[in-house]
Amino acid sequence: MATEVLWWIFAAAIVAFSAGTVFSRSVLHSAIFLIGSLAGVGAMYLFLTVEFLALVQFLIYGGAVTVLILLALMLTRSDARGTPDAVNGPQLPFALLVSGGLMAVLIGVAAGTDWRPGGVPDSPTNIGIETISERLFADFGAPFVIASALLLVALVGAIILARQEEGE
Amino acid sequence: MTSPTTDYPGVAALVHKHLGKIPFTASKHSTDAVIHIDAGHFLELVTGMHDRRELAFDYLRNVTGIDLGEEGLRCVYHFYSFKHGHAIQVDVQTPPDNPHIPTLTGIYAAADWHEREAAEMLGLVFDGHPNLKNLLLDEDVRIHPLLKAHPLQKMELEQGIEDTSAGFKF
Amino acid sequence: MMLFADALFGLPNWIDAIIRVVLVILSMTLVVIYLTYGERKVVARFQQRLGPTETGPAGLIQGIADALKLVTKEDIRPKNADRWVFEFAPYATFIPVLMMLMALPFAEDWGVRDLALGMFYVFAILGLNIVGILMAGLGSGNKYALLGGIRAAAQMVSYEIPLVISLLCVAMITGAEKDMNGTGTLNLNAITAFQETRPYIVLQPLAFLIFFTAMLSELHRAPFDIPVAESEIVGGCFVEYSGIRWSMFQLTEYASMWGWSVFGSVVFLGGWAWPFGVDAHWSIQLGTTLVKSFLFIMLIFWVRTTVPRLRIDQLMSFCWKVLLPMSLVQMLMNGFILVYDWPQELLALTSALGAAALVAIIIRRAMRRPSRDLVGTYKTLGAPAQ
Amino acid sequence: MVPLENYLVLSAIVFALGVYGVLARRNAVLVLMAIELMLNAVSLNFIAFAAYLDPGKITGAIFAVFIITVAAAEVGLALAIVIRLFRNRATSNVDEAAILKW
Amino acid sequence: MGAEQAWLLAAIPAGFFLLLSFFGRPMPRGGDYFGVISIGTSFVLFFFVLADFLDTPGKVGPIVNSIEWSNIGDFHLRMGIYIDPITITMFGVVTTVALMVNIFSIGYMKGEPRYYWFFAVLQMFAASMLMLVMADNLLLVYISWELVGVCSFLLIGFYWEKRSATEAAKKAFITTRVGDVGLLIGIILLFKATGTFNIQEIIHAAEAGEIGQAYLFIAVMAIFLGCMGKSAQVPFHVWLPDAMEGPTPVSALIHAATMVVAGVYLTARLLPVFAVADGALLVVTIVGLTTALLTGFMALAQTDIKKVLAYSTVGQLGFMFVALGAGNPSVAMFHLATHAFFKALLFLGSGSVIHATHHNQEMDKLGGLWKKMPITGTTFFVGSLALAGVIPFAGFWSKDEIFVALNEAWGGWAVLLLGLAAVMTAFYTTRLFIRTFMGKPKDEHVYEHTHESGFVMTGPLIFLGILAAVSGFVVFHGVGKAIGFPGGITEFIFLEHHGPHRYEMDWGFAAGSIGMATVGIWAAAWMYWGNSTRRSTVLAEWSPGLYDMLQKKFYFDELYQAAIDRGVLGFSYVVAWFDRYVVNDTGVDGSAQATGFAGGVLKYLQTGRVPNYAMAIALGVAGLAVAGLVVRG
Amino acid sequence: MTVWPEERLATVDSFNTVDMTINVGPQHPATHGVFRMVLTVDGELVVDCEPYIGYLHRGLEKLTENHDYRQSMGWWDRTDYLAGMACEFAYCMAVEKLGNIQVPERAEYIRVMMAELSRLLSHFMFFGAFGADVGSFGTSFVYAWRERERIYDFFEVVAGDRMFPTYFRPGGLQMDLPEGYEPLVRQLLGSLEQGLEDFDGLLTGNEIFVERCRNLSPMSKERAINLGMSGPMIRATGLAHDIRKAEPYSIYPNLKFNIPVGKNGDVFDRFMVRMAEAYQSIQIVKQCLDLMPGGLVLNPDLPKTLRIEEGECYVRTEGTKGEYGVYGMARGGNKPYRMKLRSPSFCNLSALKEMVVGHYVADAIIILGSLDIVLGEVDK
Repeated sequence: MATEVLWWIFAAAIVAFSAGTVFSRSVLHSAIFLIGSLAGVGAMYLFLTVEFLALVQFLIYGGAVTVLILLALMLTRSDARGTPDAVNGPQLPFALLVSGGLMAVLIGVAAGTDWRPGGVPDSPTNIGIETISERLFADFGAPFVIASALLLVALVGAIILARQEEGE
Repeated sequence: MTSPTTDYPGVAALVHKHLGKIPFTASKHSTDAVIHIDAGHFLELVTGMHDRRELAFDYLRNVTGIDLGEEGLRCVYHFYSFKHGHAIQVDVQTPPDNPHIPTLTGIYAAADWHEREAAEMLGLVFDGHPNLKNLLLDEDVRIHPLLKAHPLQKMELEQGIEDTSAGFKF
Repeated sequence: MMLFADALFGLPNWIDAIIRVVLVILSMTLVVIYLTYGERKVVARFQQRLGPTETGPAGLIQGIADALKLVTKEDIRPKNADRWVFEFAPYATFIPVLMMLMALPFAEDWGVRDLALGMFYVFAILGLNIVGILMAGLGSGNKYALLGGIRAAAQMVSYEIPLVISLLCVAMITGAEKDMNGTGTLNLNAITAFQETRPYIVLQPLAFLIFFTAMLSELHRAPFDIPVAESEIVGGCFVEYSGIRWSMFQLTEYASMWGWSVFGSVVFLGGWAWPFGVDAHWSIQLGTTLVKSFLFIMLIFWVRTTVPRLRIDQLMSFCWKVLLPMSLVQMLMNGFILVYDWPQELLALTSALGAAALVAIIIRRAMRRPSRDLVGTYKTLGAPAQ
Repeated sequence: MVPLENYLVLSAIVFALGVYGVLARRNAVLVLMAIELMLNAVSLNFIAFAAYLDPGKITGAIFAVFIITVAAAEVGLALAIVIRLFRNRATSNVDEAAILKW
Repeated sequence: MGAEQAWLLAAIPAGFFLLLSFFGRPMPRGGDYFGVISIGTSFVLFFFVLADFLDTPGKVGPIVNSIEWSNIGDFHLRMGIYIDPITITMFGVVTTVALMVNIFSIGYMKGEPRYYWFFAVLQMFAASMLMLVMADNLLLVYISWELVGVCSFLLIGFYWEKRSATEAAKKAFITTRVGDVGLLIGIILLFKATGTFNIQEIIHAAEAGEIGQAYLFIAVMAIFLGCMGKSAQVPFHVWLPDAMEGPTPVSALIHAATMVVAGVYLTARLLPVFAVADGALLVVTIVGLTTALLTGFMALAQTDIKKVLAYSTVGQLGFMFVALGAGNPSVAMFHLATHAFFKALLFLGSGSVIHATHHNQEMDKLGGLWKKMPITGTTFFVGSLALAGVIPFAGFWSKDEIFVALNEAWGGWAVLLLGLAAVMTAFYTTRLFIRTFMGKPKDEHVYEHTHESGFVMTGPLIFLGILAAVSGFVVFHGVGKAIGFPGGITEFIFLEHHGPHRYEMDWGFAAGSIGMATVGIWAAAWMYWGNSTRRSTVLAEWSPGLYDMLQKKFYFDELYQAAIDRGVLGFSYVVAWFDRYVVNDTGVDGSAQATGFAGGVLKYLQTGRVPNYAMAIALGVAGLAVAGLVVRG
Repeated sequence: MTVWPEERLATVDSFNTVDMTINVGPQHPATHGVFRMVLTVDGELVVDCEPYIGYLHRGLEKLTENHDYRQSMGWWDRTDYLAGMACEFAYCMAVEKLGNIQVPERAEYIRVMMAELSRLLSHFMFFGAFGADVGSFGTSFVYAWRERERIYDFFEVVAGDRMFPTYFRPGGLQMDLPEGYEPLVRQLLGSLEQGLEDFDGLLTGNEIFVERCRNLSPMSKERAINLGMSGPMIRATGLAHDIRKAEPYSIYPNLKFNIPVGKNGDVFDRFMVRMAEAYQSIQIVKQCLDLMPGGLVLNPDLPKTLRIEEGECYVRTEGTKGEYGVYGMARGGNKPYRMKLRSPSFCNLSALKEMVVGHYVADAIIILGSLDIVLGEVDK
């Protein structure tokens, strides 16, 4: 019971933070709401008993991604309070339509699908770090290496992109 | 202060030897030889003094503006040569109503602030100076405090801070 | 789910948790107050001064007085600051530190929670610490704060990498312990217990050096204090804060210093287990941990009083060109030795060689400095050598 | 206990919010944040599936790991692009970067 | 090694590409020797493949070797090689010319910036070209097709410091892309109809009549669009002359001998499918004829050596398409091979001239170079004769074959048109040779500093010169048999489709051919011998109008020069012209307004703003999701 | 006439949005007084620097024109307030040149001794403050203060005042040295030498310090001369120029000392030159003690009120920061007609922009510190 109540609280927080992220006038506030939302999703991972991924979520998103975003905010110094036309006016109705439609479809699918013949278990099964590591290093070795190469390439690419060029 | 003569003392003789075409007079005071020249020939003289190897006045040590009352403003330059170790003073006298002197910033980077100071303190105008604005005083203050005519508290009077009579009493 | 410790005093689980949290918070407050006092005293001694003497015997209640003063000061918020961000920033920095303290084993079974992924938890949570500082930098509406925020972000993100790798090295060698069958552990209590006979600093001196350096950087302590550099950007992110919010930052700084020190002593210095063993009385274990952590803090103070500050590019190049390669080397060496099951002495040997290399790199750079002949030849009236 | 559908609905909502953010906001950094929201919704979905339907193989959780990795790389690159954009055009609004029209 | 391992031919240059591109810069001399080693190995391997192929017991036929590429559900994508005579021919051409060009480049490119990179890309080009010709499925063909396009892009824009070079590279890439889109559509259409990418299976399916006639025609035309783009057929020919901005060896290898014939190759490869589709071969013929004629006129006007050769290349490609349109791939391949040899020779010769005269490629400043550069001059002379179709050089035999085949297929009108093109070929070739090598030097300064190139450059010239002189003889049964082909070269190629074909000399056509060459050469010699312009002015004095028309090349040149100069923009002028004189004059104003209105509406779709595109994508996704939900119920 | 702000604003061209301007000062820990520079930074890089001075402007020259010659002493004390006696020295010499006043020899020796001790005061201040600029947490500062306190204690013994003693007079000194001063000074010199050794160990022995300073904003001789630099700044560029040797004044010709020179003119050389100079100052003071003659310390022939008829002079001394020059002009009466100060800090500071642009913000602070400015004499 306690778990469910907590779950609903976190779910509400995630939705609220996400809404704050996309609706907030100030980009800075958006970034901070985003952190809340990401942390909430991390907590969701805990509910799903994947502690490892929850911590990875904190480390990568909390420690790196949001920091990068805030850093970019600082460097581009968009007005912290946001500009009055921060919303793309002409696209707004379409955006609402599309996101609303997508949400309706997804919820419809989620609710209306029989996910597994024979029924879905009530509660999540525990996923230990050992299982993850075995799967990751045994079966997904090649993608793992490729992902690391991707990170390296992204690193170099980002450096080259953001580098101050001569005479600039 | 001795009066200007045409027998050039000390370093002034050297300057006359090499830049004799430029009309100037010379004198000597307790520390340096002095060259007196008008603003029109000043830049030519300084260029020569800077460029001629025998003179090589490569160092501008000081610029002083003096308000000589009805004689007008005078600007006193002190030069030094690191190469030869000699120093000289150049007096540029401007007429009372026309305090224009060519700037030396093109030759000596050091002249920048000195000239700005002289300009704000005495109202000298250095023609060609790239950035002739107030240095020590506020940017929007339009007084020349070192003019003899400037009362000691004029600025305060203008700003309405104090309305006692101007000047100290000794 | 996470591993929970046995309930203290046989109380229900949630009451037990509350008791433990309150205890940790209280002791943290006390430690912080006396750390500020201690720092002033220690630094004063380093600088041939006396430090606080007036308030209380030998100035002992100076910290409390300071705290009182700060709490009662006016809380000022600049007009063009972003209100919520500005006001929430101190708490955003403080919460991760508090959460970290929840996972530290001060003695066997003397921590709030004993987590299976404890080590990972600690540095994952501390990664969130930056967010608060960035919020302060962005929300203050001050250019110094902004610069400080940018510097802090760049610095902390960079130094997190060698830090994590140096900790990974330790996590790797736990796999070589008895009963582990080649799979390491991230549980801090387990790691501590493994060090009963010898602390991991013996096996991993290089990793320890890297950890200590990166830790200084994460804490913004000299010589890596460029985000708060007093002489350049006047305190960086904290420039606009005053009163209770500023004291919150101060609290965070010292609490995280303490937390890091405990963490470091647990991971590298054997925590509560060495040298008195896992069976010692809890008070001895607690004392051991605290002494080790204060030694750490002493070291931090010492470094702070003696070295000048690095420049941002020097800081970055030190991280990316020295610390990161060295930490990767350490990890690779560990990997080889562990995979081929070579004896642990080799771990100690190779790591010591690496540490020697790191020190040698720094010393070689120091020796490259221009000779002091200039001063030497002018000390007397003799003719200069030039 | 919490059924699987709850997670799916939650992630659908977050995803839809992310879509809205991408489409309706002008600031490039904000668009990026909205993309992060979408990615998170997706990985939440993956993990929920892994935990409920696929506990033996947990392919979903592994996918989440890769999603996080790719997100990190993507953010790094995208922010570099934003900074470049800002340097070149003094704006970080996506709809002012209309150079594609040439 | 056997022919099954022919993939090594492509793999070795690819490996050397990686080596050179990563480590080439620090290598001594930029690692150019690796280029020669790599292509040389392929060249040697080619003979092994050939020998193995000929030794295959039983019959001369295709060798297939394929591996599983990927599985998507029930669909198994296989990737493999398919070796048949046509592939073998291409192997021979590509490896020979590439080897020669590599050797030549060592001399030509010496001291250039990014020297190593040039060789690296050459290797990549060789690898992808070889892969293209041995691929057994259209998907692999498409990949290699794009890869050679990329290499061409890189090499045209090799001097990217020059704006014109980058513009030319972009132009080439974009123009060919238009065709490539067609190719992709065609491949997809064929795949949809047959369920496979495998070329042989598609051919079987087409021949078995499994594909509807109209559908097949559209698919074939789409693929032919790709071939036109790659082979620079009208109206896509605009990119090739501009592509001469690249280094001359590149022009020789890519834009004369190999890549541009990829279109010919693919058409030849799929010719059975073309043959099934009614009317497809007529289209091919018409395109080929148009190209041959138009570019013949254009070549008359050029003063830049390489531009003349470029137009000539386009024209000769038109010849090949004509041969294909006549349904005779063996002749097309034969001309392809001989053309590759003598055109590579001509380009390398012009490269030698350019190199010797310090990057002067204007005919107006050259002249009398034969004395200064005897080897280059002689080999160039041989190449020119081959191009002009003078008996007994290689070009004569292959061209003659084309005329015979064309006559059989479409009759006399086509032969006459093509004959006109052949006359012009002879004319401009002679003009080129005379103005460059004969007569008196026009620019003394340039002439003074000219010198013969080193052996590393003249060696390939001599080798190719010999090939250009004698390779035509393989057409004879005896010669073909003597060098190891059972039944001579024509019998060797496309054995199973057209049966034994023994070459017979058709003396009537031969005489006509010789006559055409003579007329062209004589006319050019009359006009340009002794570099006097007096003769050309005779015509002008006699009939200014006609002369003006000749000088302006029947005004085609204006039109096409504009298209060349301004690329796509110029093309829109043509459209505007069409709109003004055809649409308006015939009074169909309504359609113009409709077009304008549609354009006005549609232009808002292309805003250039990322959010709008994102919105479009999102709308599409949402629509798909809804549709999926509806379909699923 | 002068260009006023409105006209200047009109010439400001487009504002670059990428760069950020930050105000360093006038209340900033690293500006050594009320100095302000507006740095335009691109990230951490300084792309433009605009120094603003005048916050401490007291109208020194105007005041001097309106005061008796002796009354002005106190004003001049407060120009280089880190080394008051050196300023008094120059002012007194100017008045003496104008009025042709003789100074007793003992007074000259004492003057030189006090001036050199002032130089040590100033240099110690530099070492301490510079260490703080580089980021050493107060330690160097406290070390410097310890030594400075000792010198101040001695000043207090001699003149009754620590910072602004007003000890010199035109024509001599206010009073003679106290009894038993010699062992006091020798002990002081010993401890100063020890203090210098401490600094050597603390700063020049520190890898980070050296890395921060070396090759930072190097300057060529020619450029330094053209920019009007003087003192340690110009000696760091390798030019062995010292007014005490080049245009000797007072009893400096009788004393032996060397001129320390650097090589590159970078920040590290500036530091090292000052360090070496401090050692030389100690040697000079020792010689003064050895050669100290007896006799009066004030010219007994002076009138109660100094009246100078006509005169002009430009007196330059090697001040603690460089060439401390005083241009004096008398036209009768008990007040000078014009008294102009050529302050070394002013001239060195005018080159700040050129030195700072292109460096990091942190380096800008260090470069400013290496100029060793004193706002009292910059702002007059």
